[in-house]
Amino acid sequence: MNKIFSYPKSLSKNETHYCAGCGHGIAHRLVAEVIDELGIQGRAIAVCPVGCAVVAYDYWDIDCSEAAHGRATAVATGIKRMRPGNIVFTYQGDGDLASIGLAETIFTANRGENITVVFINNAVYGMTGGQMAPTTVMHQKTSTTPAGRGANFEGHPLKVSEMLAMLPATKYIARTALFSPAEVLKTKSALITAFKNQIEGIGFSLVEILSMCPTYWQLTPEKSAKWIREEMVKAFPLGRIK
Amino acid sequence: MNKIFSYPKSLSKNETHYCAGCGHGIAHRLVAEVIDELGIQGRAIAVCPVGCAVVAYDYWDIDCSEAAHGRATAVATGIKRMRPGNIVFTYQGDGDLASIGLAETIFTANRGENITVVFINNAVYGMTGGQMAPTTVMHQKTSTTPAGRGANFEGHPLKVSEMLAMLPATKYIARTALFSPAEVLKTKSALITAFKNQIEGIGFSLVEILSMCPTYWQLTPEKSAKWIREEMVKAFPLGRIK
Amino acid sequence: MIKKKIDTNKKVLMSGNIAIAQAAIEAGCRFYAGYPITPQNEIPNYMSGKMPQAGGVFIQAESEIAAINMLFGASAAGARAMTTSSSPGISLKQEGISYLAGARLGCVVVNVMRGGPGLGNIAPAQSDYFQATKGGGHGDYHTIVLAPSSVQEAYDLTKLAFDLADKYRTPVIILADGMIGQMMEPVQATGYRLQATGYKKAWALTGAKGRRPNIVRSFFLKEGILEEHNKLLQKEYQKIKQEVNNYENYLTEDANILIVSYGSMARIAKDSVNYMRKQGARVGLFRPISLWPFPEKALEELSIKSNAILVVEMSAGQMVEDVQRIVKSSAPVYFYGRMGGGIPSQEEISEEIKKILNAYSQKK
Amino acid sequence: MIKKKIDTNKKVLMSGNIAIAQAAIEAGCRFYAGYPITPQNEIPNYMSGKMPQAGGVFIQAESEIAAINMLFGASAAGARAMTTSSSPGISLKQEGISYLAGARLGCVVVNVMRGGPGLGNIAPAQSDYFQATKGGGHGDYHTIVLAPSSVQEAYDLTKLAFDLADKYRTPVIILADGMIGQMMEPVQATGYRLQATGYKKAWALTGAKGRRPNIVRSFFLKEGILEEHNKLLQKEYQKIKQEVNNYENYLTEDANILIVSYGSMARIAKDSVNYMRKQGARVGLFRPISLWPFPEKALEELSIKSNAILVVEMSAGQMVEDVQRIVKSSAPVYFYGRMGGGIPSQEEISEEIKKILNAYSQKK
Amino acid sequence: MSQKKSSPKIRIDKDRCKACGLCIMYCPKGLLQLSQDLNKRGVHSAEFKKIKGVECVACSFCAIICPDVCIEVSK
Amino acid sequence: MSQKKSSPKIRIDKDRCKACGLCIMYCPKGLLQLSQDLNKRGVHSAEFKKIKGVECVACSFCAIICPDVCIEVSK
Amino acid sequence: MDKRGDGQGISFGKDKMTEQIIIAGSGGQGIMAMARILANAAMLEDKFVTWLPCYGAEVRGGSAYCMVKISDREIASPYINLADTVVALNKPSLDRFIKRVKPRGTLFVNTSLVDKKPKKSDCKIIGEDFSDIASDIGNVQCTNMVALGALVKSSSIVGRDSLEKSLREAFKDENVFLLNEKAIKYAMKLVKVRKRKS
Amino acid sequence: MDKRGDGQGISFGKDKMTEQIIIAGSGGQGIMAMARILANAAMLEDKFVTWLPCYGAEVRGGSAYCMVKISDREIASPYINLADTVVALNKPSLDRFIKRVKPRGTLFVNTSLVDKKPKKSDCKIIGEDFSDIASDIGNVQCTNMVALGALVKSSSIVGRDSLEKSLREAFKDENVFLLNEKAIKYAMKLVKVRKRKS
Ligand SMILES: Cc1ncc(C[n+]2csc(CCOP(=O)(O)OP(=O)(O)O)c2C)c(N)n1
Ligand SMILES: Cc1ncc(C[n+]2csc(CCOP(=O)(O)OP(=O)(O)O)c2C)c(N)n1
Ligand code: SF4
Ligand code: SF4
Ligand code: SF4
Ligand code: SF4
Ligand code: SF4
Ligand code: SF4
Ligand SMILES: [Mg+2]
Ligand SMILES: [Mg+2]
Repeated sequence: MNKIFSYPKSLSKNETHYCAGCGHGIAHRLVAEVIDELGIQGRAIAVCPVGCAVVAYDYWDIDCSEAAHGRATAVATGIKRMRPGNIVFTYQGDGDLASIGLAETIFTANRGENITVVFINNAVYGMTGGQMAPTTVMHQKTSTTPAGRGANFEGHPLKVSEMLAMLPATKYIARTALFSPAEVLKTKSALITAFKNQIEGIGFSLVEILSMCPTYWQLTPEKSAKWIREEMVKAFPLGRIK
Repeated sequence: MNKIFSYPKSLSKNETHYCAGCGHGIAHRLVAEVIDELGIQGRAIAVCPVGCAVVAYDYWDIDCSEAAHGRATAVATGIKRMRPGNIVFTYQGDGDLASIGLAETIFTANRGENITVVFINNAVYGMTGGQMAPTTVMHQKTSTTPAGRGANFEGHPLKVSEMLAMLPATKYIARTALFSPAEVLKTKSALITAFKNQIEGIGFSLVEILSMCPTYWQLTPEKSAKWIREEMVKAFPLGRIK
Repeated sequence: MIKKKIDTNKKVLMSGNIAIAQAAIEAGCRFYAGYPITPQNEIPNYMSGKMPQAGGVFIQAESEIAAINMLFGASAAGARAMTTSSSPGISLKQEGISYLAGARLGCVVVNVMRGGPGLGNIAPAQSDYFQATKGGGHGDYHTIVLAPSSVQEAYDLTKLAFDLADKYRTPVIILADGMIGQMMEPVQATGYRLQATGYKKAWALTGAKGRRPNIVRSFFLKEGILEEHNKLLQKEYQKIKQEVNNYENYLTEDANILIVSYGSMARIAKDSVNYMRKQGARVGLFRPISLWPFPEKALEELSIKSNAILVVEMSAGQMVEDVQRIVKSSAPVYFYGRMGGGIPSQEEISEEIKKILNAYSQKK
Repeated sequence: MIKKKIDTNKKVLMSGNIAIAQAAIEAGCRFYAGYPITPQNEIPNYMSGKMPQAGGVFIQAESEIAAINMLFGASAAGARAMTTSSSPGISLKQEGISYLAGARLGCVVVNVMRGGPGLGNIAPAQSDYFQATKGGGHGDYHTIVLAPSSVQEAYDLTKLAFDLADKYRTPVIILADGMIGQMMEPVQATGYRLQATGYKKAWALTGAKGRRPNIVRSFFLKEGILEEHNKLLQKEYQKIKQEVNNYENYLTEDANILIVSYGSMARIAKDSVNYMRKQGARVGLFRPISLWPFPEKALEELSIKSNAILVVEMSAGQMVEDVQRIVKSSAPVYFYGRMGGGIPSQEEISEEIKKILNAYSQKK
Repeated sequence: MSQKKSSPKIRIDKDRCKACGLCIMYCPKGLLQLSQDLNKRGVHSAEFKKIKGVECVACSFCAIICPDVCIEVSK
Repeated sequence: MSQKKSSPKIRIDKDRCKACGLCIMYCPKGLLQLSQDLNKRGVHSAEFKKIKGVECVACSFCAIICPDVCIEVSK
Repeated sequence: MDKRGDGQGISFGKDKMTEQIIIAGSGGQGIMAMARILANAAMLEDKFVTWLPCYGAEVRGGSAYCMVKISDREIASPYINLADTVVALNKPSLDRFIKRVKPRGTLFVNTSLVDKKPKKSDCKIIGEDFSDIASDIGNVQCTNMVALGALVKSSSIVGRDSLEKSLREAFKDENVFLLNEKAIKYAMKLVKVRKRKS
Repeated sequence: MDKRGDGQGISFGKDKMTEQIIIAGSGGQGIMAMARILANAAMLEDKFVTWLPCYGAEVRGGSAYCMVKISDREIASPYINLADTVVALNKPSLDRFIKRVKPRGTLFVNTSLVDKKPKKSDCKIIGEDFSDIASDIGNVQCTNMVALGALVKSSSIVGRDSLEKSLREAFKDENVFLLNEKAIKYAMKLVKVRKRKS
């Protein structure tokens, strides 16, 4: 018997601290698989976020940098410019990338930095206890939208990927999801494109991944998967955006 | 003989510190005219930027607040929420609104704050000596793009108004210019709409005004006017965006 | 405006974070903007529900910077306003705090300190003393800094903070640590304070109808004007120094060894005083409550009759510099600290005191 | 990499800002990110042209925050990196600086100070001493702080700063003021320093090929680890305290009145020393060059033989607190300051000295 | 019948498992369930459920969706 | 001819003027020019140029474009 | 009870009773709620109380613990170095806190998640399969209430009435309240039974 | 020249020559360039120099000024309280700096932009229509060079050779150089002529 699915080489053996059913675990594994398949473990450099994935460096067996909350793309810019031969990517949550770090995200994209961004959209702030994220959908209840988003002038979910797609310097922007094996596989191919682009010098690429946060959606993992498929995709349609 | 064009009531008699031919002077006057015509001098509150227009409060005879560089819309949010009966507007340069303050700009718009934003796009940082702004056009030479924008990975001019137009909560977004009397008048009617929207509770409105900075374009005022008409509008097409 | 009647007779078990939030609303705070960060998330979470009920505004800002600048606006409009965060988030607010101080705008800023530097961790710490008391922002400004050492005090000082902010037109910092923010204790609420609106704010932005325009600013370009403005600020600071001097003396009357400690650290130090007293040592505790202004006179007086002073902090030694400066050569100043979220036990502190005592007895 | 040969024999008239920029490039700085702000705009303007020529990177960042975090990345990748700003912009960098310190990343941060607080003005000031030396950011960290008092020294200290940043793996702050940044003086350049690359950076991020992964971080969640990390930092700070102690003594040998002053303010103080000497008064000047670590021992020694100490700052009194702390009761410490961009004249300082002298002669 | 390959198989690392149930949800053959026992973590981990006549098809769906990389698949 | 209105007029506040020339550029009648004298600011301010047979039409273009609000127009 | 005069939580001079309890487990085990219900019950009896939580990785995973002090007089420090009672709901918590039980103190262990019952000669050890019991009652999430029942039963730190009152304040939803109450009651019975047995 | 022993710029003990010059005007008048060319010329003569600018509203409008010290020995402070020479190119600058000319110092006034020649009995006043002269030469922007010519001519702070050399270093473009040189030369002639007249 041959192993047809096994533990990726670039993924450390540490068990994650994530909640049961959390999408971060899947996304971490996918990143590791892509690194393995592209053979870049020795030259990949990750910039980890502040968010539930803050210690992603404990889970990947590659060089990693921390970044202050929201500033991962600025940090990645510094690294990539000084190490153009390395493959530099950020891994960021929606609070990190789209709220406090929005300016850094847009300007890094606008400069066309040749980096890859893995953007985990789970519609809440996981790490700090389930507050509203810029990507929280309308009427979604969170720790800071007890009456549902929209009841207290919170505005609408921010479609950062669509905004980034407007910028001439961005080369690849796609939105995928983790709610089923099929979507997980699509996510993986999007990631492959996004990393390949960097290797080939094509430029700024981003994959937005709709990801389960059962804990702060207050849903079981199964219902969380369904909620992405049935609700979240309405606000965030899947597919290649650019 | 009747005066058909005279000094606006809301404009103080102070002479401005602006360079000869600077668009800020025209924009200031237009704002004052609009305040006069809408009869809101007694309830208007301006939030002034950090930029060449930093002391706009010396030029308008209305209540004014300073704001830290880039944070005018955040300050305006605080004022408007506490004084919903007042007419609150920000007046900001492109460095202020679109670079350091980009996140505040987008989030204020996304919340749909019922304020008016007057956005002076002069394609450079005037106050600090003509450095590149996010709105600097391709190949434009500035103090920090000595070889022209684009030669050193500076990315492309940022179309903030178009980005803001994507947000469901923005109600009126228009781009006008100051290069001729006709355009000045169009700017004025855009400003009237933008202020009226607030008075009527319609919501977030913004007028982006292409404005001359002869000093740091290193052009005469006349050539500056021409440069907007012939060059700048290519990157920033005029008209109502939303 | 809906106001649930607060039962001022019943104690309620609550955390320091909730106590701060509730006190703010009762003190007439009508504008809250904040950005989540551990260990103070209970505050925005609570405020998101309660502020709208109290007729106030809750905004989850896009960042700490946006939050502090929203406060600038709300305060300029004359409102009582608060933001809360923890160490890294407070660092981001430094420019804004300097602006508020410069423009003479009152507001309340709560720092529920955690371990640093950088991302550090989320354990309680006291390593932002310098930032809070010396001014982490640029320029010659000060903010009043109040350090609660119990949940009840967190509640009380928050109310006081709003009054001081209005009275002196300055940001007031509540310097709590993760322990104060997170721990629960019974709290006796004192109810709504309607004198909250008792401060006339003729300078506030309300629209210039019927008067000359008001301008809120910290920018004074013309030569000499900024210096005049600074003199005004300094005069106000002198006034505050005279009028705000909060501290607690615990068994200091006959003490010859003085512990100086603040916030939750002082709670543990108190245990040590109790323990050492049982051993027969004359140990007392001086607990500054206002960290700026530091109760200098009170400490100076105590220091003269002390054989030794032990400063205990959950930091590498920050307040100790102020103590040294004030005590001068009156008594030797020792320091014991734990860093990065480490919490010293009573035993550790007592051990330090014993060392000092031994040194003295050997000298004799 | 194109390197124009620098004529190390010829003096060139240049401003402090340009001196800093040129020195950085010569010291091997290959990453510059900054955001314009007066009075230091000449630095980004210069860098935008010269860095690409020197094979380095110039980025006009979208904000000061982006800039300092880009430095985090560049430094994590092993490069020599610099950012420059002025007071409000430096306040915005406080979180980032704390992160760099926490992650043990070296870099050079230049603050060309202006009048504060808030937007203040653009005149020279020294009111960010507290922020720079005490740590305006959160947590128990320190950065080395160097204060030039001439354009030549701005040039020299910038070069030194890069070496110290690499040696001790810490941010180094050049604390200049608007006067130093803007003024021009003849500078003797010393040319490229190729030992710039002499620091082995085994911890740097280069890709984990052939070794265990490197991780650059300041976050240590597991109980006790952050404290260990802090101890490491403190040990390094002790080492720096031992090894970095820069100051200038000017006519202090026989002085009984000691002026303590730094940066451009010390230049004016020197004039006052000269003038008072002519009047027959034994006045000397102690000028700390490293503000952190403060040359404590040197000052302590001088203070013992001084009758009085006059601290002169372009601030409301910041360094004076360190002087008081160090001098203790050895000599009375007086203070004279100008705020908000005000520049004292030699005469004003001399007047203060005369007052002190009078007080003393009356006592006799 | 001689061409019938050997049964495809999965292997679950039970102590890693957090009992999220996603593998169970997506197994097209319904071959997974939560076990009765508590694992080291104190949860009822996933386990392979033998059903007569139903074969694991080595589709890897379970492994692909597993957030904790508990499942290995062989063919 | 009796219906001919009185001449429209503009008034320029010369000491406010920064001599940017924008009013000159946009006067449809070419009725504006820079003066020979220096004003308080040390620049050659704009002035009305009398041209025989050419009348100011009170279009206000000059006033509308003037960044320094130096021009008043009456009709 | 602090009768050893080590000064923890004891005011200078008088020797009042102070109970110091550490409750530890993993993120999702309801440590904080359990401790809070206990502290609140004590407050309802007009005792002085402090409740000091400590989370691991912000909210999830890792080990979390909570320190509760209950006393007849004002409590100085809420921090506990050595505890009268330690409740360890999983293995890592046990390993970490076993050394912080005072001599003659009590250690409650959730034997469901511990390979073998720990050894410590100088304190009383009460080991129960809290998680299994909770599972049996119908929800493994009630592990905390089972432990709480066992704790209150065997220590009588707080009265049953105040415990019930506190429980009501904690769970407004009647069904949730009932489930939790059931767990507590069940545990109370159990401890008695087992005690007799042992 | 500092011969009054007030200590400014004078080292303790020795009494060397130090010239202290304040040049003031409005933002666009080329104050800084003028001062820089002067300072650079002095440096080329191996003098010690400092050049300290002060801008008004960041770059434009308002009044700007520059302080230049030129000395035979190291200069302590670059800041000037009372100047040997003040050059005031507009009215606000004159009003501001007239009180800062030392007794026996020299005040240069751009009479083009000043209503009436100022009065100050204890110093020499040289008033010329610098702006008009510049206008006549062909560019009002050369006002600064006209003033520089007048200054150097009447004070001989720096030699003409070094001034020319410094001018060359400042203006790489030949035409710009020539225009500025012309302005300087013209002013030099003028001052002589006028001097004779007065
Ligand atoms: C400056 C700063 N502000 C706030 C925080 C607190 N904080 C940590 S993670 C986080 C947001 C996490 O949300 P997200 O980025 O969506 O990641 P997730 O946890 O959902 O994966 C916040 C606000 C911080 N560490 N630093
Ligand atoms: C935090 C901070 N950063 C930088 C500055 C310096 N600064 C002042 S204005 C300005 C930009 C001005 O450009 P813009 O907003 O386009 O206005 P303009 O002058 O062009 O009208 C900058 C960077 C500052 N005052 N504060
Ligand atoms: S809180 Fe949400 S995002 Fe964070 S680990 Fe748990 S499920 Fe994942
Ligand atoms: S620099 Fe440009 S924007 Fe600023 S006042 Fe001058 S012309 Fe106007
Ligand atoms: S490999 Fe496919 S069929 Fe086999 S257990 Fe997994 S999901 Fe079920
Ligand atoms: S998907 Fe993984 S973690 Fe979830 S139940 Fe299945 S094996 Fe366990
Ligand atoms: S009003 Fe019209 S016609 Fe008259 S001067 Fe002005 S621009 Fe010319
Ligand atoms: S437009 Fe105004 S400022 Fe410009 S030249 Fe005409 S009058 Fe003067
Ligand atoms: Mg998220
Ligand atoms: Mg601009």
